[in-house]
Amino acid sequence: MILHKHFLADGAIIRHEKIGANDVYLLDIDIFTNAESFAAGQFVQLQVPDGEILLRRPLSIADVSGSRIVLIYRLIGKGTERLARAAVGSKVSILGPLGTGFGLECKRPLLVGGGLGIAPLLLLAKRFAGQADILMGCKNAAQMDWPLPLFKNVVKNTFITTDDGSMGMRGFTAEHLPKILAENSYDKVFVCGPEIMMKTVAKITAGHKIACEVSLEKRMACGLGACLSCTIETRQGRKKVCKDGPVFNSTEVFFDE
Amino acid sequence: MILHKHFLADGAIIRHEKIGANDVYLLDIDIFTNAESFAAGQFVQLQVPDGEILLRRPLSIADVSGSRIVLIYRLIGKGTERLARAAVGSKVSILGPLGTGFGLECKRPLLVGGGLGIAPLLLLAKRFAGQADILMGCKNAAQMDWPLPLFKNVVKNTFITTDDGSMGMRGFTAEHLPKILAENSYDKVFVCGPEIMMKTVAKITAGHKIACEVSLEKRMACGLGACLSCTIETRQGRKKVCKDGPVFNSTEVFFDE
Amino acid sequence: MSEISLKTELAGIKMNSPIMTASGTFGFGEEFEDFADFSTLGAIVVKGTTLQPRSGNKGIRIAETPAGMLNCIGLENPGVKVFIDEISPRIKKYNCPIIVNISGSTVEEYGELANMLDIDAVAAVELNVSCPNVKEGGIAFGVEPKSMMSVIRAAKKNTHKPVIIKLSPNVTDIAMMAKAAEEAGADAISLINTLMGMAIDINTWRPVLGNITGGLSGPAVKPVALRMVWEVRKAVSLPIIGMGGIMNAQDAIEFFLAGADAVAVGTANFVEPDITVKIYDGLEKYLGQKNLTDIKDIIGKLQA
Amino acid sequence: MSEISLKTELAGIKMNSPIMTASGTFGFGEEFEDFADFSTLGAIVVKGTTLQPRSGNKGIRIAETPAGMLNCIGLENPGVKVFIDEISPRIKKYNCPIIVNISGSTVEEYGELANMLDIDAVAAVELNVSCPNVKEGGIAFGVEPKSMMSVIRAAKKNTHKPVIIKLSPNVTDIAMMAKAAEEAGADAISLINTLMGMAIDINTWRPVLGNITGGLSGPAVKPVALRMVWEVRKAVSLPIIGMGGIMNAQDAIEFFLAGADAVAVGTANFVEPDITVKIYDGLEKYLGQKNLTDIKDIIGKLQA
Ligand SMILES: Cc1cc2nc3c(=O)[nH]c(=O)nc-3n(C[C@H](O)[C@H](O)[C@H](O)COP(=O)(O)OP(=O)(O)OC[C@H]3O[C@@H](n4cnc5c(N)ncnc54)[C@H](O)[C@@H]3O)c2cc1C
Ligand SMILES: Cc1cc2nc3c(=O)[nH]c(=O)nc-3n(C[C@H](O)[C@H](O)[C@H](O)COP(=O)(O)OP(=O)(O)OC[C@H]3O[C@@H](n4cnc5c(N)ncnc54)[C@H](O)[C@@H]3O)c2cc1C
Ligand SMILES: Cc1cc2nc3c(=O)[nH]c(=O)nc-3n(C[C@H](O)[C@H](O)[C@H](O)COP(=O)(O)O)c2cc1C
Ligand SMILES: Cc1cc2nc3c(=O)[nH]c(=O)nc-3n(C[C@H](O)[C@H](O)[C@H](O)COP(=O)(O)O)c2cc1C
Ligand code: FES
Ligand code: FES
Repeated sequence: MILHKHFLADGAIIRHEKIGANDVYLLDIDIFTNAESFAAGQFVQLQVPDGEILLRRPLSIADVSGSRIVLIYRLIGKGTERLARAAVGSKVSILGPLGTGFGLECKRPLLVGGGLGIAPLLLLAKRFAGQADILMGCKNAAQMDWPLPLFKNVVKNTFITTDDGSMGMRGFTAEHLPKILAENSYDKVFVCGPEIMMKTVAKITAGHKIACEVSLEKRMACGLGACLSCTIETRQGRKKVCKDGPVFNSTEVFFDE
Repeated sequence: MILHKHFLADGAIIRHEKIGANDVYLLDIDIFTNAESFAAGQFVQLQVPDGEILLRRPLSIADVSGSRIVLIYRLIGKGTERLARAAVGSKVSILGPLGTGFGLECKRPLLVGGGLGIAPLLLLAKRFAGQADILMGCKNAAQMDWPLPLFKNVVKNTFITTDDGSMGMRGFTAEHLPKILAENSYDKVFVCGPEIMMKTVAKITAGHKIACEVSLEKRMACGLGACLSCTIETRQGRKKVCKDGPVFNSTEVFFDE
Repeated sequence: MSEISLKTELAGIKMNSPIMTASGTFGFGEEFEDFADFSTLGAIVVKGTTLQPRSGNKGIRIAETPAGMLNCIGLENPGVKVFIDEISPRIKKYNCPIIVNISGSTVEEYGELANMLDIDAVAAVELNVSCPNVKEGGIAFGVEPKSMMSVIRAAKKNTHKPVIIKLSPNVTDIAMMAKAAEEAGADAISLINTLMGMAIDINTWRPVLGNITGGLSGPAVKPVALRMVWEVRKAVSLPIIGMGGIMNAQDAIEFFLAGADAVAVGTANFVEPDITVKIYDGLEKYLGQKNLTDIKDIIGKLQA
Repeated sequence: MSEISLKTELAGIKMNSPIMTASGTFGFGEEFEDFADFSTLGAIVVKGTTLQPRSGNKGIRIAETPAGMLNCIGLENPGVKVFIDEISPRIKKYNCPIIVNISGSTVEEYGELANMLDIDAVAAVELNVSCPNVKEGGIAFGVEPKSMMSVIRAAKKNTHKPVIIKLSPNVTDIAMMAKAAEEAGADAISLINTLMGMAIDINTWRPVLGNITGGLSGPAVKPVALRMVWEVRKAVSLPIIGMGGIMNAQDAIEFFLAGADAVAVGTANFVEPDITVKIYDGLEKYLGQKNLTDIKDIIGKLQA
């Protein structure tokens, strides 16, 4: 894993559009700094334009290309709603790259993503140069609108689950994971998604004795390890999600009940 | 003077551009309400877009046409700087028309304006259908860039002063007023500009026994007469600039020393 | 949906909704005639009224601050007589309870004001105790329990109307002040009044406000106000009128959950003069979404 | 222009500028290595330190509010021993005075902490008295003059370093607290700590913060902080470190004019990690524009 010095840049918005019917947006930003070496799993702290919003918002780096980074986000509240209005060509302050990325050492990786947790898996898939498989889950077929095209040529096999069975296998990703693990010889699983999903996947991979990394979310103020907003207890003591994570070994973290 | 019910409208910005080198902007807004009957001297409370700015900003109605109003403003601080970024086509909340306008009863009106105080005189000049003269003063010729074209065809005679003499007569408007009053038979003077200018003009017109109306500025919160931010003492007791003014008889007000 | 009810009763006052207007921010109601719907308002709390007319503070009276504003109006008002003789007959037509916010410079003045306002047109008096006690060195009545209690007792003794005490947030222990108010016989508690603040002009090196300091209101103070409502709710059983930075229905709901029986909208009236109507609609909608029918279903329901 | 000096001295500590960082918002300095220029900082005030390591509060620890934020970190820290043995040797290299913010749950703990921190690497201790006094029913030390004074005395008795008292704004009379601090022998006053506030989630009907209430900081509190600095300036002659919502040089200048001898930047570090450098540059520029050469030329110069 390469460690980067942090940058703070007034990025220029190159592309900004709704890519998912379910209020999912893609933001392509020129940060005027080489982004190629950013690790998959790292994130940025984005300052919502226009000044009303005080704190930065943490968003995963979904892709990089030269001096450009791609962020993919869903409208959640005030900050993301305001962000969605930012025009192409306007500026957005970006602090990054933050945290530690996924550990790439493995031969047969399986990526497991749910909802917006799928976003950081895009860069991860690219880092595995088409050698990874992905298992992704959403509520229904409609919500698969944005990840499907993005992952088309960057993974080997794609497994899809929808809660209502309207696309792929019916049910949650974790329900289908044991079978997928049994039928393939993965040596590492990378999960990003709702906490309950990561918790279940962690349990299953532990049972299968397969290495597993999870990417956690916690409310953040600084993103730099200074404010202690994002501390979690781990088997290795207290850790900061922003600095020691967001990626952790699944065996290291305690998932809340 | 016609009294209007107030409206509160999400106006649409039709035109918005810098019209003066010295950071003067023109904002043309469709308020979806007939604006033709708004009185010259009335103002609106404009909500600065984007949510960071809490209080509305008072701006004079500089012109009207159908359901459109024109505001002319100078960048002063946070609010006007933020306003200047509002894009054509975007929305801006307008509360108006507020206050009482100028009293039009007179035969030979002279309008006297300084700086941005010239703005409301534009609609006033139009109300006098080309029969008014105007005396306007700015620091230098450069600052005459925006009022000159605007007033070109709406007044009879134009007298110009600049502090440095780079255009028209050198000096302040008030210095040249006595001569102008002596050489013309005005029966009413309307002043809008810096307080010191209005004070001096009020003194001179009183000496000449000519009726004079001044338009005052005070910090405002509500604009509706409710919060009492804008109270002034007058010879007729306490008055609210937002509701009883901003136009007052010059003999009624006490100018601060 | 049509069964949703925002009607309530507070200290015996029947209200069409738990949405009131905060003193000093809604004039006498008339100023908002074009925007407010008086049938959706629980009560109009009018501008702070004193025995004698007051002209208020000189100089600049308001300053904008981040997500807030400072004011030092200085209790400008026409005096209680003008209110009773001229204003109250005019605003009767709104058919909305009128609560008069009163300020005195001595304990006796509060009694006298309460007595004069014990009239049909007035539903209750609200005691503003954020003003200086001239006999006691100019310290505000509301930051010290004893003087606050004498003010409440003086008012109670002189009126048949409910007496609402409006607490100052500029105190160490708001719960203790609320308990003192309850003990002194107050019928309801309003909180919060403004936080004392200041703004400085770095070009002139002078305070922005004519009175140097002023009262902070608006969204900036909401977290403090909510915390105080919650602390007071745990301390006393009196009805609470919560206020401080309420800008929309969501904010109002936070206050109800924290334990406010009614809310008052202040600074927001300056920003959106029709805000009380919007909050009314928003509350109805929220109750509908939650399958609730009565505003009382959410009051004090914070799980903490 | 090159003669402009921001150098200052506060309670005997020589500082390259009057710009400090507020405790809990700048980690131990290391986290900001990529953004701060330590030669422009007057001092680094490190995270609140306690005798034993503390894991802090459970659940959500921050919430954004209008122009502000609430936090209930709960004094998570590695304990004073780890600070002395591991952290302080690491951050020595910044060549910037290190002030340790300390918290105890008894008076004695403050004494012990002060004593342990009476070492070369530490320039001063800052007493955080916004934490509960466990022996006295959990009321914060800093809202009552007597317990605050004993804390100051305990610290003073146990160290040769300057003792800075950090005042809580959640009090009725900040000037009185400052006078008490002066009487007890404090060498300087920091203010303000956070205002107690609360946020509620209207979907879950639960407090947003794990600890229910939290401390409000950021631009929202600036008017209150400025007012308190000004009141304290009039009351005592101790040096004052002003803080609360400082986001830029203009804000810092307001605090200097009100009477702060130095300022501390808190929440702003989260928004713009290089903000202290920008404030330094902004102060130099401002002095230049005003044809002044020394930051002391503006301190306390408010004409009020
Ligand atoms: C390391 C990390 C990476 C993330 N990557 C992505 C991503 O790639 N795409 C994406 O859509 N979302 C991502 N999130 C979640 C994203 O940060 C939140 O959706 C966003 O902050 C919501 O802001 P808001 O103002 O719209 O919501 P509001 O609810 O109004 O925000 C209020 C506060 O809560 C915080 N908050 C709300 N939800 C979350 C959350 N899930 N995690 C952390 N803080 C939260 C906000 O930052 C803000 O401080 C990530 C979160 C973390 C911690
Ligand atoms: C009735 C009336 C009509 C006006 N008409 C015009 C006009 O047509 N064109 C124009 O350019 N300006 C006009 N002004 C002045 C204009 O309101 C201010 O320039 C503007 O509010 C500055 O806002 P800001 O946020 O940029 O400045 P800031 O200084 O950041 O504003 C801070 C606060 O002070 C208030 N304020 C600042 N300057 C003034 C002022 N001169 N008068 C009243 N409040 C002020 C602001 O409204 C705000 O509340 C008028 C003022 C009044 C009262
Ligand atoms: C301009 C202004 C004038 C006020 N006048 C009074 C008053 O006369 N009496 C009083 O008790 N409170 C007065 N207040 C305080 C408000 O009633 C209210 O308690 C406070 O503003 C907090 O609510 P808000 O944040 O919704 O404005 C005034 C507030 C403002 C902004
Ligand atoms: C996340 C966070 C943690 C803090 N931790 C401490 C602390 O440990 N000790 C302390 O005295 N103050 C602490 N504070 C208070 C700040 O030092 C400062 O007094 C306050 O935030 C006001 O300044 P600001 O508005 O610039 O942030 C903390 C503030 C924040 C936001
Ligand atoms: S967000 Fe500040 S320490 Fe993690
Ligand atoms: S601005 Fe509110 S009364 Fe004039």
